[in-house]
Amino acid sequence: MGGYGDVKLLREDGKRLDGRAIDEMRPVTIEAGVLPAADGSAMVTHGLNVAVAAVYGPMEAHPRKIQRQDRAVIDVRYNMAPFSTGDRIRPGFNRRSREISKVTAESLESVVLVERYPRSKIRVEIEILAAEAGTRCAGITAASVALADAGIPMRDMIVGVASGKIEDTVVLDLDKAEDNYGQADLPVGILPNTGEIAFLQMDGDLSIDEYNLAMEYNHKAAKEIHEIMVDALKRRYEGGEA
Amino acid sequence: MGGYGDVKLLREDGKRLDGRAIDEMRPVTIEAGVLPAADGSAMVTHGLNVAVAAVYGPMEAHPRKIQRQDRAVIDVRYNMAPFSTGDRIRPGFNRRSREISKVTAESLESVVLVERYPRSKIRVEIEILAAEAGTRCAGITAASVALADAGIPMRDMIVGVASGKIEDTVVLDLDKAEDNYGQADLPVGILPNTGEIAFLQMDGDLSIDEYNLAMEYNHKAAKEIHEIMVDALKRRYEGGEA
Amino acid sequence: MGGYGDVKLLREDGKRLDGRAIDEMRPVTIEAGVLPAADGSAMVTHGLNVAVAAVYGPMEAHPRKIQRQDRAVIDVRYNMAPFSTGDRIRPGFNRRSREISKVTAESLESVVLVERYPRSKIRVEIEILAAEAGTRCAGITAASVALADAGIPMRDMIVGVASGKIEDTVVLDLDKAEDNYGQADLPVGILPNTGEIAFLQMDGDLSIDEYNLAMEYNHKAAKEIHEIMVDALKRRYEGGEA
Amino acid sequence: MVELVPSLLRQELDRLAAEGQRIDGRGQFEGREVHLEVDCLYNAEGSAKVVWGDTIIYAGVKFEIRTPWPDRPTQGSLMCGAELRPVAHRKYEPGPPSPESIELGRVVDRGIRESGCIDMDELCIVPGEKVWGVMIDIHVLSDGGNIFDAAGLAAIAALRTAVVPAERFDVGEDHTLKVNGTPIMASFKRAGGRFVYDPSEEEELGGDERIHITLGDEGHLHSLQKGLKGVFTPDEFAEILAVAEQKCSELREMVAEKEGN
Amino acid sequence: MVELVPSLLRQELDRLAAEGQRIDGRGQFEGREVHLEVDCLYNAEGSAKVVWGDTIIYAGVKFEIRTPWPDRPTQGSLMCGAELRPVAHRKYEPGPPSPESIELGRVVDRGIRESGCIDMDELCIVPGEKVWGVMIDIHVLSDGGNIFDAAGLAAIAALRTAVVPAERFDVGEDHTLKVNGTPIMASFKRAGGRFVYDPSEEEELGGDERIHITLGDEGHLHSLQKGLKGVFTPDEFAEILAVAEQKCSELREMVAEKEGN
Amino acid sequence: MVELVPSLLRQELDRLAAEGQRIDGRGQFEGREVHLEVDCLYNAEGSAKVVWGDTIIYAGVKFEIRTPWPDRPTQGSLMCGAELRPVAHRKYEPGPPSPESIELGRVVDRGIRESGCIDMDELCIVPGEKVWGVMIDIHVLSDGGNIFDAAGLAAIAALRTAVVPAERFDVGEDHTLKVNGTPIMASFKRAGGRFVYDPSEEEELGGDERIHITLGDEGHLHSLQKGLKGVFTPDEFAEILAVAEQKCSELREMVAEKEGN
Repeated sequence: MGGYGDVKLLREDGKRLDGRAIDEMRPVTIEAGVLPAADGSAMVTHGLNVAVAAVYGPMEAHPRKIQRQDRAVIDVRYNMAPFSTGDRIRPGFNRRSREISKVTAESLESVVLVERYPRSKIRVEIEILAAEAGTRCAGITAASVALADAGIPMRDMIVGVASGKIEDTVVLDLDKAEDNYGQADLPVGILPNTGEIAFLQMDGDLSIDEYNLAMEYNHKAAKEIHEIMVDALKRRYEGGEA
Repeated sequence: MGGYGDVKLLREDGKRLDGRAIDEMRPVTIEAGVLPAADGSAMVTHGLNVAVAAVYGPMEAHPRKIQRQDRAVIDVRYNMAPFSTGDRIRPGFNRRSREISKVTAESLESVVLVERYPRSKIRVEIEILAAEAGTRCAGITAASVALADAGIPMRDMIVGVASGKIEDTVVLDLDKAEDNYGQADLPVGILPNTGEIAFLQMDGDLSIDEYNLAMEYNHKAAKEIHEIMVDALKRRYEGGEA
Repeated sequence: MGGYGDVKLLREDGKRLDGRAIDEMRPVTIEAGVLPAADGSAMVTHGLNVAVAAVYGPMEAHPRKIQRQDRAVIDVRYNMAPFSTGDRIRPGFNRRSREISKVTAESLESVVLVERYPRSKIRVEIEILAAEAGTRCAGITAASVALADAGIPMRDMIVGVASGKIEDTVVLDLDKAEDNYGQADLPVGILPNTGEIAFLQMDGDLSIDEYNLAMEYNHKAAKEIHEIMVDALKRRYEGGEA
Repeated sequence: MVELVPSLLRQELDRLAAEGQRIDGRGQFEGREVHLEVDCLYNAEGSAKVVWGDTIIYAGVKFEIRTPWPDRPTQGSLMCGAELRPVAHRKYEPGPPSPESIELGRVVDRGIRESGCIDMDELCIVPGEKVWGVMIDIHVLSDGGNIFDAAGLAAIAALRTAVVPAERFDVGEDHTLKVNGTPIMASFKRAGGRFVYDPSEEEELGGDERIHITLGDEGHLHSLQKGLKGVFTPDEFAEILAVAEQKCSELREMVAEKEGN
Repeated sequence: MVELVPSLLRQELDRLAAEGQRIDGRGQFEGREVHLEVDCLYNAEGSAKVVWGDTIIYAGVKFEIRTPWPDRPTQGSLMCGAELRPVAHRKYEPGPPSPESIELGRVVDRGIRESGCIDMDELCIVPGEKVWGVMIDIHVLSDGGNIFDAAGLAAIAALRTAVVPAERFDVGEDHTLKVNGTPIMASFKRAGGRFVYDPSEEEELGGDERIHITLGDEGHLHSLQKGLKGVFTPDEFAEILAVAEQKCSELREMVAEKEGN
Repeated sequence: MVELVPSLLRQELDRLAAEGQRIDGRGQFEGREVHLEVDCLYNAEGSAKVVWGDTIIYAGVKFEIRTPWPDRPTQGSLMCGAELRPVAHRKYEPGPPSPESIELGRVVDRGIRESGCIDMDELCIVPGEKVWGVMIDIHVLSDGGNIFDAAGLAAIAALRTAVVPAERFDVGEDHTLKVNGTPIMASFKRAGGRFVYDPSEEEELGGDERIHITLGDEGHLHSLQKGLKGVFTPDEFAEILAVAEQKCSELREMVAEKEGN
């Protein structure tokens, strides 16, 4: 978290700079089956974030040393397009993207029934086309819908949501200014049916009570986004093949 | 093409700065069998350009995923020596070299009887020791002679030639100043026996008529260079093994 | 060698800046079996240098193309920790480290009974935690002890020692200032039982006579260090498993 | 045995060509439906989305402030790159830029650069000190065939609708980037022995060489590229060049319409 | 067949967990013995060695002088990186940084950075011109399990005992780096179905997800990270969070003691 | 089964050595024919071509203007690198620099650098601001054995005939680079159990360790390097050192002759 300026992020009326309430999410839209070349795909817009996910597979895992005898491996690449941020990002190796790819893959392995596909690989490609804080969460949501769109069996979906802290106040779903000048960010991946957590990161400063409140907001928002995910998949099934 | 200066490239007598006529080529010399370690090799000087090509193979193609069941693959590396240009070139990855290597390989695959050598690989190494505009064409010419020197069967050779445009005039075989300050460059790879084209690139600005004239010059020059290529191979066969 | 300043390295009393005599070595301590995860290991302090070596194997050599039918290959990585030098070293590719790794591996292959382990690989990892001139020699010494600690059979150990020249005087075991401002450095790897040489590098300026004197010092020091190596292994065997 | 498919596919393409047909029912020089959208991405200073049959490509424009080269103190720079990331097709693998992606980026780059549509002197802020660097990135999301034409279209549309972010860099007011022309690419592929316009994925898999032609507003050639194994005759080239002129005009009009929005 | 071991190991861990046991005889939330040594390396401006069971890790601090970012002219910078080199275990291979090493470095980095223990403004030398860049490098020599906690401990101990080498850079007198706090990490691993503190090598091989919690002096959370396959419930988290508070306090005292030396 | 050849070759080299023979009929310390050509490449500011038996190597010198290191404000720099590209032999593969190419470049570099033949202070243009960086690149076109000696010869010959391109950089008039000495390398290889001078390709394939000795004009040692598996005795070294002195003198004369041209 930046937290180094004296930027006001809460208005006198208790609302946030963009008019949202403390526990109000940015608008979210989801479309499934957007990429003809992929086995499954989805596009998520969350505020001004645009995340696209493509799923390929299950396919043979090669090189063989990555194969697992008893399950599929999930190979995730989270990537920010060069034009997705304020300053252009150079294509290629990037420590932040590698870390997010790793923990996202591990989260998805927690819900996909990987034991159904021994020795195989499922590729999940997450592309961030526009970034306005919260891209890893939008990417997890998009990946979940794309996996469902590809017909990969899962014991639950994962909903990516985040809460944080600004001006000593816990708020739901930080936008860009709040992320830059706020005090904490708590992005999580929640299983909507069980409330379990498959993805967890946090940085900044949160007391235990603040953490508990932030998680409460996250669980609430996960329910809302889950409905939008289900709607997107329904529209897709009704609409037939893309 | 640069084309950004007000540099005079044509003299009052209609000749070019180095005294050549509009449709006159720089001097070309070719020697085959110059590298003892290679299966076939050639050195081409074209103006002040020096291009050396070595051929190794046919040999087993590995890793296996590059193998083709029904033909040989041709693996071309076009490389400029660090000291070959005005400013030193750092060794290693280079987008321009990668592109030239790719299209040169595809051109050579068009004439080599690749179906004679299934599952094998033919390595063609093109090294530019000195560059004075036109190195990709000199490289293609050198590669053709080196392939012939290696005894690789081809349905025709490829002659690398280029024409271009300077001061709104189409001219044959741009030199360095003409390349830097000219308006267009049209490097092609011509099959001398059929007049077919195996290599084609162009950048700058050419009307359709200008294109046609430039190609006419290219075909004329290809015949001249082809004779020098044949002579080099004759001298090589007469001289025996290097 | 630097040799570009007017730095005094010898005192009026003929001793060196740190009080050592011309043919006196810095203090050396060696401990074997310092790393629980490794099959064999050793830590060498030589002056302020700290070198740690770990040995893994013999193990299957893969990829298969590095396998040798008749012997083990020894895979050495000499690496300087980022904080081991005055200016931080960026992790990753480094020409100096690659060269030292290569010649160190070749030296160790000269004494390990590699023919006992066909098609296998022995990994030797040398990590320099603190550098005060002479790290490659400390690394060779550490690697020898770690190989012995791992129970790898050798026809002799290798002792890493160096002599050099400062102010036109041959001296044993250059320290950092002497290395920076001296005139020559002659690091060698000596087999203590036969006096043969398995590792040799030198740079700077040495007459033949100076070379001979420097080698005399090196042989003398090798005997001293060899005793410390043997002691370390004895303590390790007496102490049992780490 | 991946290679069996192309072999059977080749026979099928030959058979269809003999009857004057294409595998998806199009005429020899008939293109697929093309949708163009501009100004569609937050943070990009210019952006375009092209849906061209099953091919989907985004292009985004970013600006940076650079020091000019000493020998060209008033000139900014233009750079166009392409990534063929694994998102776009099962066949693309992660790793350093492939020759295919380098070729794609460089062919699009040359078409735009050589048309002269960007006057490098217009990118000067303070001579010898500050110039704009313009970077166009092409992001292929779905490869359904003929990514070259779709990428070229996305790139020029993104560029023509870009806004120079002068305020963010504290060097004046934001303003539209000046672009003098609309270079357009038309690509042809030998399939079933003859050239077709706008190859589909199947035609790319079972065909031979490609020719990429970039034409400017006045019908001049600005970039040519032949890719893949195969040779062609001057007569064949003359025929497709005539087709290219018509196709490029149509697409140029499409760009102009979108700019009006 | 490497995978057979984890499978049998899993069964054993399940059996032990059912009996409330751990494979090395420890209690569920009992840590291994930890030795900390500071100021142990020539050339590093701060250094620490941690021996944590069979895990051995060094951390070293180096300083460099940088130009500050234009939008933060008085702020220095902090960077923490980790290398999992092949020296540390048979399982580590040479090559570019693995995702595992990147995660390790970044999780330790966030814990230190987000605790605010380094005031970036204190790293300013000349505003807009010269600031200190502080670099902490974590070097794992032996991986015997739970490298995260050992790395975090080595990093903060090295940092808290670092001396700013101002004389070497000719910008004043050497002085102790000011560090306002001692963030400490506590890591938990699901083994045999329940979470244990300070996993051993075997528990890492046969277990599931990990949770890394970094707490500051006042008990606030500064960094969280869940790694590897597995899910957890809010109740499980509440339980380990309480354990983390106690463990972090104990280790914080150990650091304070060493500083006194 | 590539390794069968060296094994048979080893036996043959042993047999020949026992009879005092070499595989190509040379005496133990007899070198192959060497041709040296200088100033042979457009664009290189110094260049040399060496044909040494079946080995062919070019070296080229380029200059650039650099900012000097703060602690050595009047000193330029010298850099020598080598590439063993796939052109040179069937055995070389593309990719990042191999340990073999790094060793070659560094051994040649040390021989030249440590001889002191380039006075770094002579490379100063404006103290503290501009100095020359001299870069020697060694390009091996055909590896027929003993590339070290051929590379060293090409490098020093290119350097001794180089012209500083001051006019191109607008810092004065072009002038010959001042080089105070001609360091020369002599390489020995254990083949058939004893050391031979100037190993051929077969001797390299079937032999053991190599020793590279670089001697200056006055016969002093400037660089030593032992490569590959094997050990040697001090007496063996004394013998080859005496041979090296003679060989280096002969080659030094050859360089001097070519400079005269």
